[in-house]
Amino acid sequence: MNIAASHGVAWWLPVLALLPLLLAPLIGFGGPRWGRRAGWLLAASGALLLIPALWVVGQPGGLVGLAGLGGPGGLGGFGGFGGLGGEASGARLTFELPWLLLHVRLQVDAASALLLLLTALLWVAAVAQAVVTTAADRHCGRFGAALAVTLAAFTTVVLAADLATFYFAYATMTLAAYPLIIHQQTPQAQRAGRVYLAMAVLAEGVLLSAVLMIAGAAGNPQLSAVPEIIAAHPFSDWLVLLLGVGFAVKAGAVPLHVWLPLAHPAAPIPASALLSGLLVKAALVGWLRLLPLGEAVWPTFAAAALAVAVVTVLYANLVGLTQRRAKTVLAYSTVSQMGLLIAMVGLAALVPAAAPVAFAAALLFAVHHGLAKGALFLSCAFAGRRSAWRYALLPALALAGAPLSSGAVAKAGLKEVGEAAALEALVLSLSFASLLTTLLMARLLWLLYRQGVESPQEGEQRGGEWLTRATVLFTVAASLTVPWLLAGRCCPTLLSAALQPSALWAAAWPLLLGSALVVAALFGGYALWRRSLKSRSGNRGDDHTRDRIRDYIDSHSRDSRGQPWTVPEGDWIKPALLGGVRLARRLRRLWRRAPPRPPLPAWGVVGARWSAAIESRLVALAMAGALFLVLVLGISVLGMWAGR
Amino acid sequence: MSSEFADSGLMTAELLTASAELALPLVFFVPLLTALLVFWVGSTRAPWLPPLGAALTVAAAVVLIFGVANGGPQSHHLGGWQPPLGIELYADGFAAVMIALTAVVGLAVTLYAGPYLRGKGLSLEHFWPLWLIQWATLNGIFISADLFNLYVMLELLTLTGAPLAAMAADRAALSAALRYMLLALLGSLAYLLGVALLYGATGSLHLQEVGALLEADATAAIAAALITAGLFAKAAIFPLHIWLMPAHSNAPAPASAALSALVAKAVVYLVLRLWLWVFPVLLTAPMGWLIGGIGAVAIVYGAVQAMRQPRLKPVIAYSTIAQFGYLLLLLPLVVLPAAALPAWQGAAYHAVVHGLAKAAAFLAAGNMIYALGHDRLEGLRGLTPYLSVSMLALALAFASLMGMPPTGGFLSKWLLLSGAIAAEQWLWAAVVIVGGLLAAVYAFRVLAYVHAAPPSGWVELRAPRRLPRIMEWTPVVLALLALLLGVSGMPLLQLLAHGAPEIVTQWAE
Amino acid sequence: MSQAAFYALVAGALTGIGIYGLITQRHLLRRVLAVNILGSSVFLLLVALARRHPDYVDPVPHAMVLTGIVIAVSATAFALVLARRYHAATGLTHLPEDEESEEALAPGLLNRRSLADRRSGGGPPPGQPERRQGARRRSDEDRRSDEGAQ
Amino acid sequence: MIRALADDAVSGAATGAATGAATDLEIAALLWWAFDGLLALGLLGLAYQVVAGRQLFRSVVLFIIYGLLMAVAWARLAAPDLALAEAAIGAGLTGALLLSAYRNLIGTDGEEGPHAPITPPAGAPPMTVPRWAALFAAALAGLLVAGIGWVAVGLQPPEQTAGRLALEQLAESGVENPVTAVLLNFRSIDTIGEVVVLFVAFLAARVVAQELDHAGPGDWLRASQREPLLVGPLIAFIAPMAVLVTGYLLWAGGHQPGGAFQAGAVLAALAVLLRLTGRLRPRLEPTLLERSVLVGGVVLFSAIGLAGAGLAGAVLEYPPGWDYRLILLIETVLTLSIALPLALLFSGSGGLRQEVR
Repeated sequence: MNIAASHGVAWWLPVLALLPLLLAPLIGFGGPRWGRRAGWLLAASGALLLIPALWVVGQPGGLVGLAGLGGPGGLGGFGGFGGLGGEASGARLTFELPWLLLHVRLQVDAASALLLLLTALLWVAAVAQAVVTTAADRHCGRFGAALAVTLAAFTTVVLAADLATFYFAYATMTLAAYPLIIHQQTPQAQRAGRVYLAMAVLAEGVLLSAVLMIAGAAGNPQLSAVPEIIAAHPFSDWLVLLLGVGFAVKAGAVPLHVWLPLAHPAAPIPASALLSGLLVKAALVGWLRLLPLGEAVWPTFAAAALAVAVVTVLYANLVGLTQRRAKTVLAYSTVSQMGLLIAMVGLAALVPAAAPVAFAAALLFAVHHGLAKGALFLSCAFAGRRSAWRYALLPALALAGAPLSSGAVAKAGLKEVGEAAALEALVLSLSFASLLTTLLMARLLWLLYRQGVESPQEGEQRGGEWLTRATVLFTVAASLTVPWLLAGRCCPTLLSAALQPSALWAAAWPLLLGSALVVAALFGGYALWRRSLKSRSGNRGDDHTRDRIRDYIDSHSRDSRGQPWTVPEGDWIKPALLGGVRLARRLRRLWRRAPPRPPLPAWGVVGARWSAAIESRLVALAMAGALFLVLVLGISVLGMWAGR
Repeated sequence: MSSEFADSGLMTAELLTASAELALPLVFFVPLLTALLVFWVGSTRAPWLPPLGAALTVAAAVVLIFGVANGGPQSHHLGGWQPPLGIELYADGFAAVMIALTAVVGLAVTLYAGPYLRGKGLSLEHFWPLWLIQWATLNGIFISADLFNLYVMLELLTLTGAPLAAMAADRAALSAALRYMLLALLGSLAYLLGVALLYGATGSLHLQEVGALLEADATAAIAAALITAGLFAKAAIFPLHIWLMPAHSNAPAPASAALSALVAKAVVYLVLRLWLWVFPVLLTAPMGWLIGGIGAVAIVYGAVQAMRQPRLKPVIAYSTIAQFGYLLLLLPLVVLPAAALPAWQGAAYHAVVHGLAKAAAFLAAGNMIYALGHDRLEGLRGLTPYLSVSMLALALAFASLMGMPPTGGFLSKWLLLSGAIAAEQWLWAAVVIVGGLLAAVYAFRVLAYVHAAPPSGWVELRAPRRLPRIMEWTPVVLALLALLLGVSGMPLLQLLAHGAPEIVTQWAE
Repeated sequence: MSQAAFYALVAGALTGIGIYGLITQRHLLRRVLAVNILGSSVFLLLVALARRHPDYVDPVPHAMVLTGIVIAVSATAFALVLARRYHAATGLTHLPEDEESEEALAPGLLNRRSLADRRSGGGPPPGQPERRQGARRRSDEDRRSDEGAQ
Repeated sequence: MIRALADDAVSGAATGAATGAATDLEIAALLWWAFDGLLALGLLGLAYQVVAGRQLFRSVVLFIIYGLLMAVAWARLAAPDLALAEAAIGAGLTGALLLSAYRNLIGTDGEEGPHAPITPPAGAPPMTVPRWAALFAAALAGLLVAGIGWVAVGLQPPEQTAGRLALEQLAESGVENPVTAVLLNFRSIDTIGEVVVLFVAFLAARVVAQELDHAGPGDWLRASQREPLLVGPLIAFIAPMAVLVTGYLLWAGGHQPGGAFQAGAVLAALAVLLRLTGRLRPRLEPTLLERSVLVGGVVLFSAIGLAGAGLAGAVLEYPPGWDYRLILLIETVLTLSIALPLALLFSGSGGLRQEVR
C-alpha cells in the first residue's frame, strides 16, 4: 500500500466529518438565500465521501475483509479471512487528531468503505431532494442544520476508530435526529418525537453504562481492541447483553421497534429516507465493531438474537401488511429487514467460525437495503401521482429479492452464511421472508397507486420538479447497480452463484408465489366488490365504473383508522401508554380509597410544597449559622480522627 | 523564507514564555488600574475604556496561559522577598485554566453589560469599577499563594459581589444581599481564624510551605474545618446556599453571569486548592465521604429546587447549587489511586465548562428579560423570533449542564464517572448519573416551554424589544465554547497537567 | 499558662459569643454587632499568637490585624448601608425569613397557609385593615413579577 | 510557678516594673495577672451584653467601650500600633457608624427616645430565636470554643516564623517599625488590597444608597438653629490639633508605633466630627479632587510597584536606596485615600462640601 498516497487521502477523513458541521450554522441561520446555497453545498459534499470509499475499494485487496464471502474455495471458503474488526491485512486509511475529544482516531477499512459508499449516494440524493422540497418551509433552516449534523455524526460513527469518538458521534446522531422527526410539528410528529426521545435516551443510558465499563477497564481504547477487552472483562456476559440491547433499539428489533413506525412516517420524506436507509445501520456498525463475536460462543445472546430476529421478520411483515399509509408500510418493512441483519449477528454469536462471513453478508445486505429503501422513500415524494408506484416498482422488486436484482445478490450472501453455519433452516426461512416481503411490497405499490387515484395532486407543480425526479431516479439506479458492482469487486463467485439457475429459481419462487397470492387476492376482492356493488346499486350500467370505484374508495378510506384489521402505528406503544395511565389511575384510586373526583393534588404539587417548606427552613440565617457550626465541628472531628 | 518564519515564530514563543512571569502580577493590576481610571474619568466620558481594559487583561491572561503551557508553572515573588516573608504569585495549570475561563467569561460580560444596563436604564457608573475590580480579584485569587492575601481577596470578592447582587434594590435583592454579607462575613472571619491557627502552628502563610509543614493534629483539623466551612459559606455550597438563589436571580444579567460562573466558582476553586495542596494530610476516606456527601446532597437538592421554579433565572441559579456538588465529589475520589487522575481532571474540567455554560444561560435569560420584560417560564410560549438565537444558546448551555454527549459537560462527567467506576465507587458514580438525569428534567421543563405553542388567545402585552446584536450573540458564543470543550478536550487537559497536586501525581508511577 | 495562651483562650470564648449572637439574634444591627465581636476576637487571637515567642514580638500578625481592622470597618459600613436601604424599602429590621417563614420565601406556592386562605375566600377578615408592611410587600412583589429580575 | 508567671507578665508589661526586687516583681506580676483577668472578664461580659443585651442602644454604646477595652488588651500584648488603630477605627469610627445606623433604623422621632427598651410592635416576631434553638446554638458554639481553646493553649510556637524573618531583614526594608515594614514592603500587596477594599466599600455603598435621602447626622444641629455654645471653639481647637496628630503619626510610622492607617483614622474622625457639627455637608457625587484622592493611593502605590519590575527586578520592589522616601510618599497619599472613604462611608454620601453659613 502506498503510504504517501494513503496519507493524502486520509486528510479527507476529518474534513468529511467536519464539513457538514461547518455548513450547519450557515444553513440554520443563513436565511433563505445563503441557507439554500449552503444546502446545495451540503448535498455536494456528500459526494466527497466517495473519495476514501472508492480509494479503499479500488486498492488491490481493499475488500479482502469481504473476500470470505463466496471466496475462492467456493461457498464454504472463508479461509484467510482476518476478521473485519481485527487486524485485517486489507488497505485502510487512518487519521489521528490527538487534540480532539479524547484523542480522535478515524479509519476507513473495508466495512466502513462499504457503508461510506452507501452514505455518499443516499446523502447526495436525499439532501438534494430536501433542498428542493423544503424550500417553502418556514423552518427549513432548522431542518437543514439538523440534517447536516445528523449526517456528520453518522459519517463519524462509520469512520470512528476509538471508543470515545464512536460513542460521541453515536449519541450526537441520536439527538440530532430528533429535530428531523418533530419537524412537521403535527401532534403525530410530536408524539413520535417523544416516543423516539424516550427510547433513544434509555438506549443511550444502556450503551453509556457499557461504554463506561469498558472505559473503566481500558481508558479510551481503539475500537479494534474493544472485542478483546470485552471478552477479557469479568462482566463480559453483561457487556455483550448491554451492547446488544442498546443497539437493538436503534435497529428496531421487536419489541423495541415502536419508535420506528412512528418516527419514519412522521419525518419529512428525505429525512425518512436517511433514517431508514442509514441511521438504523449504525446499530450494525456498533455490533460489528464492539461485540466480541467470532472468538467465542455467546449462547444466551445468540439465542436471544435469533429469537428476536425471527419474531421481528414475521411480526413486522404481518403488521406492515395491515397498514394504510405507504410510509408506515415502508417503516415496517425496514423493521423486518433489520430482523435479517439481527439474525446475522445472532449467527455470528452462535457459530464463531461463521462470524466473518456473517458480517460481510450483513454489510452487503445493508448497502442493498439502504439504497433500495432510500429509493422507495424518496419516491414517496410523488405520492399522489399516478406514476408514483412506477418509481417504486424496481426497488420494491429488489427488496423482495427478485432474480437478477441487487436483492438477489444480497440474499445470496445471506444464504451463504446459512450454509457456512450449517443451518439449512435459515435458507428456507429466508425464502419465506422473501415471500412476506413480496406481499408487503405489493401492499406498498397498491397503496401508492390507490393514493394516486384517490387524491391526485397533479395540479400542484412544485419548483424543481425535474430535480426531485432526478434524485429519485438516481437512487433507483444506484440501488439496482451498486450492490452488483460491489459484489463483483469483492466476491465474484457470489455473483456467479447468484446467477446459477438453481439460485435464480430459489429467488424467483417466493416472488412468484407472492405475486400469485396477490393476484388471487385482487381477483377475489374484485369479485366481492362487484357483488356488493350490484347488491347495493341495483342495475346501473358499467360505464361509470371508474367513478364508482372512486366513490367506493372514498367512502372506505375516510375512516381508515376504524378498520378492525388495521394495527395502529407503533403497534403496542399506544395501548401500553393508555393502559399504563389507566392502571396508575386505578391504583391510586385503590390506594386512596377515595372517589376519583375532585382531583387530588398531583405528586408534583406535593413535592413542590415539601421542597418549598424545606427551603424556607434552610434559608433562615439562624439555621445557616447552626449548620455552619455543625459543619465546622464535623470536619474538625474527622480531621482529628485522621490525625490518630 | 519558511525557516525565517519559523525562527520568528520561535522567538515570539520564547518572548511570550519569558514575559509570562511579568504577566502574573499584570492580570491583577491591569483590571484594577483600569477600574480606578474608569472611576476617575467617569464612564460616560470614556465608554471605550472598560472594553479596552478588558482587552488588555485578556492579553495579559493569554501571555500567562501561554507561558504556563510552554514553560510550566510560573511564579513571581512580589517585592523580591522570598515566600515565607513575602508573597508569591503562582500560576500552575489549574490556575491558568481558571484564568482562561475568567478571561472568556469576563470579556463576554464586559461586552454584554454596556448595552444591557443602558437598555434597562441602570447606571454603569458604579458597575464598571466594581466589575473590573472583581475581575482583578478573581485573577488574584487564582494566582495568590498566600493564605492571608487570599483573605483580603476574598473580602474584595464579597464586597464587589454583594452590591452587584443588590443592584435591583427590591425586597428580595436587598434581603439576599444582607444575608450574603452577614454569612460571608461569618465565613471570612472563620477563614481568618483558621489562617491564624495555621500561622500559629507553622509560622508561615505560604500555601505550599504550610502544606509541607502541617501535621495531622487537632490544630490542623480545626483550622481546616473553619476554613472549609467559611469558604462553603462564601461559595454558597449547600446547605449554606441561602443567599445564592435570590442574589443571583435578582442581579442584572451580566452580574448574575459573573457571580454564578466566576465568583462563587473562585471560592470553590479555593476549597479544592486548599484541600489538595495544604490539607492532604487530613484527607482521609471518611473526610472525603463527608464532603462528597455534602456535594451529593447538593446535586440532588439543587436540581429538585430548580424543577419547581416558575421563573427562568431561579432555575439557573439553583442549577448552580447543584453543579457545585460535582466539584466536591473530587475529594472522596482523589484519595483513591485508580480514580485520582480522572476525578481531578473531571472536576477541573467541570469548573470550566460549568462556568461557560452558566454564563451563557444567564446571559440568554438576560436577553429574555431585555426583550420581554420578564423571565417567567410561561412567557416563553409563543416565542418571539428575536429570542430564537438566545434560546438556542440556552438549549446548548442546558445540554452542557446536563452532560449531553457532544458537550463539555459530558466530558467532565465522563471523566468523573470513569474515575468512580475504575475505583469501584458505585455510590459516587450513581450520584453523577442521577445528577445528570435530574438536570435533564429541569432543563427539559424549560425547553418544553420554549417549544410549546402559545395558548389560544395569547396576546403579547407589550411588543418585544429588539436585541442589540452583540447581546444576541454573546451567549451563543459562550455556549458554543462549552460545546467545543466537549469536542476538543485535550488542550485544556494538557494545560491542567502542569503542576498537578502531588496527591494526584503520586499514583502516576 | 502564659499570658498569650490566656488571651488566646479569651479570644476563643469571644468567638463563641460572636457566633452565638449572630445565630440567635434577629435584629440586623445586633447581627452586625455580633459579627464585629467575632472579628475582634479573631484579631485578639492573632495578637496573642504574636506574643508567644519568648524573645520577640511577631510583626506579621500585627500587620494582618491592622489590615483586618480596616477591612472589618469597610464591610460593617457597607452592611449598615444595606440594612438602612432594606429598612427604607420594607420597613423591616429583620431578615424576611424571621418575619414569616414560608410565604415570603416561596411566593405563589401552594403551601398550607395559602390553601387555608383559599378555602376561607382569601384576603384579610373584614373589618381588619391590612398592615402597612404587608401592603408594601405585596406591591413590591407585584412590581417584581411585572418587571422580572433586573 | 509564680516565678514563671512573673517572667511572662513582666516581659509583656511596661518595662518600668522590671527593675524592682524579686518580691516586688512577684507582686507586680500578680497585679498584672489580676489586671489581665479583670480585663478578660470585662471583655467577655461586655461582649455578651453587646450581642444579647436587652436594649439595642445600650448594646451599641457598650460595643464602643468593648472596643476601647480591646485596645487596652492589645496594648498589654505589646501591640501599640494595633491599640491605636482599634481605638480610632474599631471603637471610634465603627461606633459612630453603628450609632448613625441605629438612628436610621429605629428613628428618634416619636416619644420612645433612644433609651427606651425596644418593644416590638404587635405581631412582629420576637427579637431572638426560640429558647431551644438558642440553647442548641449555645451548645454548638460552646463545643467550638472548647476546641479552639484547647488548640490555642497547646499551640507550640514554631522555630521559624515569617515574623522572625521580617525582624531579621528589617534593615533592608527602609523603615525601622517592623509593622510598617511588613505592611509597606514585605507584604505590600495586602495593603493595596486593603485600600481597594475601602474604596470598594465606598462604591458598594453608593450603589445601594443611591436613592437614600441624605438627611444624615448633623442636620439636627442645623434644624435646631442654635448650636451649643462650646461647639464652635472646640472645633476650632480640635481641627488643627487633629491635623497635627495626623502628620505626627504619619511621620512616626517609619520608626515607632503609628503609620498611614492610624493617621488616616484620625483624619477620618475629624471629618466625622465636622460632619456631625454640620461643618461639612453631604453631596451626591464626588468632585474631581475627591475622585483623585479616592483612587490616588492605590494608583500611586501600584504605579511605583509596577515600575519596580523595571527598576528593581520585581513588582512592588523598591529601587535600592529609595525605599524610605518612597514608603513615606506612599504613606502620605494613602493617609488621604484611607481617610476620605471612611468619612464618606460615615456620611453615606458621594462627596462632602463645606457648609456655607
